Amino acid sequence: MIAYLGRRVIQSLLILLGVSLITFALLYLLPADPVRQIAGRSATPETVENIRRQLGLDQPFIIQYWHYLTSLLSGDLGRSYIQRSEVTVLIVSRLPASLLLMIGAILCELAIGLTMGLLAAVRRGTATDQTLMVASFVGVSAPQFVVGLLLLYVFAVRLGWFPIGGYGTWRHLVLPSLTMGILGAGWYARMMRSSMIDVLRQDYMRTARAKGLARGAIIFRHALPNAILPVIAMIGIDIGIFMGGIVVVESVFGWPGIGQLAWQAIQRVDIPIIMGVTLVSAFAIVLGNLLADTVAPFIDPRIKLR
Amino acid sequence: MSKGATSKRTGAFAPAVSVTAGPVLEISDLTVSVRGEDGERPVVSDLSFSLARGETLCIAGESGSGKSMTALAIMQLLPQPAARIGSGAIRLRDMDRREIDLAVLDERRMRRIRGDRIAMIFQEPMTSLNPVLSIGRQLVESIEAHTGLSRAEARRRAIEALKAVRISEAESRLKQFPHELSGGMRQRVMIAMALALKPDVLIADEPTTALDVTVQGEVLELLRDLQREHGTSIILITHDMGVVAEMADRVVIMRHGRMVEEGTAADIFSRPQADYTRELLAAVPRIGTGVGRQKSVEAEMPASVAVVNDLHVHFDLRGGFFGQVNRRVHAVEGISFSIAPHETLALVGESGCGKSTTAKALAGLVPYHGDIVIGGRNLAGLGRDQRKAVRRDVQMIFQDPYASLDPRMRVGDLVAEPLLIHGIASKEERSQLVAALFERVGLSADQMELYPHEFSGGQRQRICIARALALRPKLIIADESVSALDVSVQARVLDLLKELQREFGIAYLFISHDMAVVENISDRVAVMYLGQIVEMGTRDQVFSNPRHPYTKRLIEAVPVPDPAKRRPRFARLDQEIPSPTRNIGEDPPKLALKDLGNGHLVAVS
Amino acid sequence: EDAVDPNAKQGGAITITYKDDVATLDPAIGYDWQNWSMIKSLFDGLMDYEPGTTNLRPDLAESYEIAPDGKTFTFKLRQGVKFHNGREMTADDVKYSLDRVTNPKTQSPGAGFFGSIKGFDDVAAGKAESLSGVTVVDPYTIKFELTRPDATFLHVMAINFSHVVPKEEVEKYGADFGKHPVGTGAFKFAEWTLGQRVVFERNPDYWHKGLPHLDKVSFEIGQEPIVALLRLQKGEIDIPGDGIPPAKFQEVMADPEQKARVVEGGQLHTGYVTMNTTMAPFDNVKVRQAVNMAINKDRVVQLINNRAVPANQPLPPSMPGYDKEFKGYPYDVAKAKALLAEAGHPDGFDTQLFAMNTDPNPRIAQAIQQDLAAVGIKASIQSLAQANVIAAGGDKAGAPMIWSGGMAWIADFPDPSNFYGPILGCAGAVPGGWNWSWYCNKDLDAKAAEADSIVDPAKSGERAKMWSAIYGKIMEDAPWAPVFNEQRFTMKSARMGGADNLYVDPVHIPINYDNVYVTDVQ
Amino acid sequence: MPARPRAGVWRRLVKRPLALIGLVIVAVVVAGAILAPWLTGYDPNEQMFDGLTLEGAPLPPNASFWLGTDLLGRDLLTRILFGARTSLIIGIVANGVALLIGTLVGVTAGYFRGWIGGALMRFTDLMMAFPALLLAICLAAVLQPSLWIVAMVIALVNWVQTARVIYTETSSLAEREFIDAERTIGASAPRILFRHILPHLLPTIIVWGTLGISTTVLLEATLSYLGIGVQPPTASWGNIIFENQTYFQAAPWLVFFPGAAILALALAFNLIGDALRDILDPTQRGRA
Ligand SMILES: Nc1ncnc2c1ncn2[C@@H]1O[C@H](COP(=O)(O)OP(=O)(O)OP(=O)(O)O)[C@@H](O)[C@H]1O
Ligand SMILES: Nc1ncnc2c1ncn2[C@@H]1O[C@H](COP(=O)(O)OP(=O)(O)OP(=O)(O)O)[C@@H](O)[C@H]1O
Ligand SMILES: [Mg+2]
Ligand SMILES: [Mg+2]
Repeated sequence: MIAYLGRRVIQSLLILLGVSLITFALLYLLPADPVRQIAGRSATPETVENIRRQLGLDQPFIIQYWHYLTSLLSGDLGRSYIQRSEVTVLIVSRLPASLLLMIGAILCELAIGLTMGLLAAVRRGTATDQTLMVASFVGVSAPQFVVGLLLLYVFAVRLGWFPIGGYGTWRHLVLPSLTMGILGAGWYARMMRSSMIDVLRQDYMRTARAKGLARGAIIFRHALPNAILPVIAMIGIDIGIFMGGIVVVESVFGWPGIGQLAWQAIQRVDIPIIMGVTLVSAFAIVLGNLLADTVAPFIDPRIKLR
Repeated sequence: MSKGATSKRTGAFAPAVSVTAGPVLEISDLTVSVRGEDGERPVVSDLSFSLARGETLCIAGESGSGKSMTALAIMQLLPQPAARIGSGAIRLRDMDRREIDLAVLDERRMRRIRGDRIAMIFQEPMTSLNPVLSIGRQLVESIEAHTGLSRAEARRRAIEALKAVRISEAESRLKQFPHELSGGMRQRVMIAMALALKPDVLIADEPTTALDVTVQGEVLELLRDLQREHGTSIILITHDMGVVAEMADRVVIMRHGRMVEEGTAADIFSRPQADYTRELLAAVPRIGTGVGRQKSVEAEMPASVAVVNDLHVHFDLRGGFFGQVNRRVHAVEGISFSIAPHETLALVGESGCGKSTTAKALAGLVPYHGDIVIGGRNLAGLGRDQRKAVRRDVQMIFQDPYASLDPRMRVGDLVAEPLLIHGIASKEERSQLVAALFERVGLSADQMELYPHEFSGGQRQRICIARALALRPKLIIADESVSALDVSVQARVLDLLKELQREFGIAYLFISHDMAVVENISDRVAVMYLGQIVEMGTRDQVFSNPRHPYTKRLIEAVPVPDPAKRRPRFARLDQEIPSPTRNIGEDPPKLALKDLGNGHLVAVS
Repeated sequence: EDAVDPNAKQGGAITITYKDDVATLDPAIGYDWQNWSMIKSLFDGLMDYEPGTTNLRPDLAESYEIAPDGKTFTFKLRQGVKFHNGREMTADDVKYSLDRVTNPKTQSPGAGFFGSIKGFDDVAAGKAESLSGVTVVDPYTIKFELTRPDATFLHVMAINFSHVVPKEEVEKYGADFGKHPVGTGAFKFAEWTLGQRVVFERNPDYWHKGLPHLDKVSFEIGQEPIVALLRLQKGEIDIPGDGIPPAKFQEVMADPEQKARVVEGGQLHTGYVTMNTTMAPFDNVKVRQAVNMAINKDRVVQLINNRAVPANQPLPPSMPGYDKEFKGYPYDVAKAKALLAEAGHPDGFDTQLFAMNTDPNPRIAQAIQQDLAAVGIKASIQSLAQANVIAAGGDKAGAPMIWSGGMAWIADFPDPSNFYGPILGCAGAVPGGWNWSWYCNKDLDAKAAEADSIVDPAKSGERAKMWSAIYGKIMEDAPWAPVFNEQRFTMKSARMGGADNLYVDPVHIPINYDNVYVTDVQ
Repeated sequence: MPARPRAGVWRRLVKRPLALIGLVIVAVVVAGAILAPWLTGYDPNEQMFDGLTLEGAPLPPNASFWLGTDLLGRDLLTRILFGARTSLIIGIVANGVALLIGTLVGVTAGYFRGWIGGALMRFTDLMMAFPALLLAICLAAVLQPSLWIVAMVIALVNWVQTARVIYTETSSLAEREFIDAERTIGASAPRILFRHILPHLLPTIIVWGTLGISTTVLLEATLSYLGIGVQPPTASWGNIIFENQTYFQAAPWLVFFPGAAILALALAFNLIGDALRDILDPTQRGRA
């Protein structure tokens, strides 16, 4: 276990290294000059060069990357070019909001998706099943910004049940989480359904029935833990998809998370922030996968961590 | 037998008192049908039989004859929504002679019957237990489902049940998960689960088919013991006539969903009435009948087709911090043998002893150490192209003919493929050759256009044989090639193999765990245990004079298809077969073989 | 000191929303239109404008003196002005602040404004730490020596970059001073929840007695303009900082109650299309003139709900020097085609039009694109992030045409010169510069310098005329096609009080926080 | 006798009501895209004078503009029809390229273990760790967007899942007995790969292909929504919404119709893909 975790952590670090290198290279190639953004329109060429030198942006790529890496190791993500604050501070201050949104979204998609999938699998072939599956496809096929705007319009503007955007109470959280969750819920419903159907035709399910167990016990004790495994693995992958989704959802709902930070930074080539957010996201994804893989053996004892 | 449909149905709910001390279970005119693409089709028709208290009834018949469907119908566990009971009654009687018709019972009531009054064991012990729940949990929950016992009491009952099926250290086993147990153990857990509540009826659907002979013997023994203790009635479903002979009081023979014959075991075996029964019995391989089939080939022939010398195959297992190799499966641990033309060498042994691995090494599918010499050329020293050329002489037939044929190719192309690969013959010649091969193995040439799934198991195995023959090999490795087939089909395929050997002089390496089959076909026999050969000699030497205890056990364990010759109690193995997996650096001890004369080699420890 | 509104009520709190983050509140660095006026409320400079107007007046300075040669400015400071940390502000602080803003280490985007101060070049080059032209005469007197007469200098002393900061606080927070601003302004900084909220509190020790009226101003960040307006309609906020979103404009204007709460005013803004005068075919003045005639400005204005007026010259109408008589290029497709033919492009040509990718800029670009197509110019649109457009503009071979919207020139201070230097003068026509039309007319540079050396306030009319002439000349060369001048429409909650011009204050966008008040307090 | 592989896929597809709905929607969209120039009397990019009110507001659906006009006074229906071209091109090209890359990487890594496979899969892991949208945004910013660039960016972001799935499937196929059987008759690696493994992957590829189209169409829409997609005035469903989204209250048709179009097309491909998955699933074949 320890050995496994150790190995996975090293792998993850290598992945993060790769992510940082590729992102850094991409940003290096970006046809926009961050120094311009800093120096402002009244700057003289000397001032511009001066700033460029100060930021080390006159150095060759490899050196720049090396500097970035070495300061990264000491936990320093640099300073934002535009905001002039430490990127770490900026990200840390916005991370809770994004995490909250992500947790809300995961809860939404699990609650909606798993219930739908379970119901559809148990009622396989019936009208309920068909309806649920079409609904799940609608969820999967709906662009997030459309869903977001629609929810906002109906539940906040028209019905006034929830605040129109913003951050603070649980009521603020509902609509954004739902918007993010609906997409995943569709996938989960489908996965849960097929995985459940698969499990339901396993021999051991027949055994469980042959023992005369109650329906609830059969489904929840025997089928669910088996069926949920692929879903758990999905949650790890999901985090990556969420990281994209928050850019859109946060902007629709004015949610103060790192998605908005990233988006504003991209608009203004605030490279340290873009790097920081990418790394944090990649970290979250890697962590999510690691977590999913580590949890799996607790659900299915056949899985050995290797 | 009165068949007032209405009264029967009401009887299901209001227990009717019947005067006769009737059977526990009575099935009358049962029809089960399944819905398919082409409408509804009966898979069990007008089946009637009854099961007396304490009796063992065997249902035998070829694959697909509706045995399992019958069992599932009794349990009301028919695959939904495809299958349903068309008509008929399934009456279950308790001690007070109240009877219930299971065929019309609602799910809630049926649930109370299942597990409590009728229990069932399924064929696949590997998949019949829930992999994510500990066996303790699975045992306890079935006890709790039907009794008002507290968790602790249920646990005690569970431990008792495990002890009853002779599982050692029952208490600590409760915490184990199914995958941590061997197949035999799992099947015993299944039996414990089924018998924990002392049901009136136990239905065992092929409970031993997936198990090694030795383990099969133990499990059957156990079933008998338990029946004696509890007086349970057993319905035992099997296609193995040996098992039938061993266990049955009465026998029902089924074919195409109908009962062909019914009678006591003695009657069925000694005076079979139906043609089909006779056919079935004739096809059963029996130990002892192989003797004298042909004279055993004497000693070693000068020009061997294949010589294997000190063959080792290891599989490295990774673990540890950097995923380095830290454990190793010693699948094959220094075996040597040779095969002469016209000769059949059988490799026998229990599951996991390394038979398939040996075959794969010979076929070039796994890396190995040691020497494999084919047609006088050592494979180790050859380049890629030469090796490919030499390998032509060795072909393989696998256990599962369906799995070993690409399901997306026409069988004609599949048989032609080896010719194509080795650039033999032009296109027209090829198709003629393939047609000839098809005819040779007993298929018609116009079947070349079909896909594998359009054939029966036996036909598919013929296709595999044709494919193996295409390159005119000197050696064919047959890895459990007939194990998956019905007895009658099996017999025909074995005949074909023998014919081909006579005709082309092919040598066989015949791998099987079925001692009866082996005795039937082999000239020489090698017995493998834990990756090593423990005994090797001519068929006669090994079968009539087994010297190694393990060989003896193997032979003893084979059920004899004759109720008159039931074996005495089968000696139980005290422990599980040890694992071939070891830590790096710990090599297993090497067995030395001693020649008892005439090439009869036996391991001495 | 100007009088305090006698009707004003004291106390209360208001809420303002913004979509984008407030980057920093460091006056040396902040250069976004959100933080521009926020900084003005936290800090003060030597000069300021009368609320709601573009009239200069002394602020931290009590009075000033300009030497006849226009190269020496001496300011007398107000006494007893305290920083929010309680210390009194003195001339040393003024000098420190200017040294700081011009020091390249500060990386101030406004350093260039101080180019006329003696010693600037040394500081900018990192050769000196201190501006030699700034002298502390005594704690309440400071003297500036310039290298050339600079008529805009008083304006420069009013822009945020010259606001006075306390050294000890800057040193305490270092680079994070912008997140912990301490100034002398009407409000003091109270709270900042990154990405969510910034709160200002009334500065009880503000030197201008009676100001500010409000106890608290909260800025809520990250709110879509449309959401902000919905919240305003529900009475949750007081000012939507990003204005009335186009989608809501008509709805608002159609409702008399809401319309009454909208204040309209001019803005020191011009939206224009630059044409790269060094790049064929825009190196031909006829082509540039043709483009000027091809654009249907009325249509563009209609697209943005008539919230602008068509422009015919670089300066916006409320700017001194704006030439009311100037007719500019008429919308005339036939003439445009003729000019193109004369220039050797009877069938037009292919080119690119860059625009920033936030609404409504891509739409405006498309309208312009259609107009150009009508005269045969096939412009493909490059709708990019702001930074990318700026980069393309600063590259001589980068962008043939740029629609300036979103990055457009909103004046730093209300002076005609502000529209020239970096964006039309030779100084900006360098790689990475902001003169995206790469227009460099040495004559005009000289004329501009001449105009800016007229320092005497009495001669400001004459100076404005000179500037009018300069821009008239520019329009002859047509490096730009001015399209429109945006009008400001600020909407407020019903409880907001104060003169209308405080809500369209030309230098305080969206509103002048110091002078407005709410009516629902006792 | 069950149907032969692939034979009758079409027949079985049209027998399923949901798949049929999907096919019809796709057919309508394809027809609309192809016939776009002839279906309405308008040019997609023509900003009509009578397409806006005097205050510059778009027109709601009416007799001459069936779906109304957009903020520039263009006919929305025409734009949606032409936008279908963009969305389909993106869906097919971007997704096709992604599928190609994913399949190549997955098959290679799955069949050839050892360092090639290892390296490829590590690279796939790496790509998985990128937040897809962020990567797309960065790429789209680096490479100035055009239709084809956007397609390539989407492809570069989207191949990863396919690679993963194909990898898993190939590795399990490589373990199948018939592959061993092929080796014993001396079949070479390319032969096994192309003749025996690839045909088995086909259903997966087809299914992922159809499902991928919807993901791709959505991703393009999102990129366009963020203003970094296909360049104006080229219509794409995403940028129609992007341009008009703030009007979702004042002019809901501007968001509703293109939104519905995206939803319908994505839904259609999902439905078809799902049905194909059932039909092509080898374990389903020959079953009732
Ligand atoms: N789920 C199902 N759906 C449709 N038909 C089925 C299903 N299960 C079994 N059948 C069909 O029912 C018939 C009887 O099958 P059954 O399983 O009872 O045979 P069996 O005698 O148990 O054979 P075996 O020895 O192979 O287990 C077969 O023709 C089989 O194809
Ligand atoms: N690829 C592999 N990696 C690791 N271990 C393996 C591998 N293949 C086989 N083994 C192990 O090697 C041993 C011998 O396996 P083999 O398949 O040769 O047994 P067998 O005698 O053919 O058994 P069966 O009768 O079940 O087919 C077993 O313990 C098996 O688990
Ligand atoms: Mg069966
Ligand atoms: Mg084997």
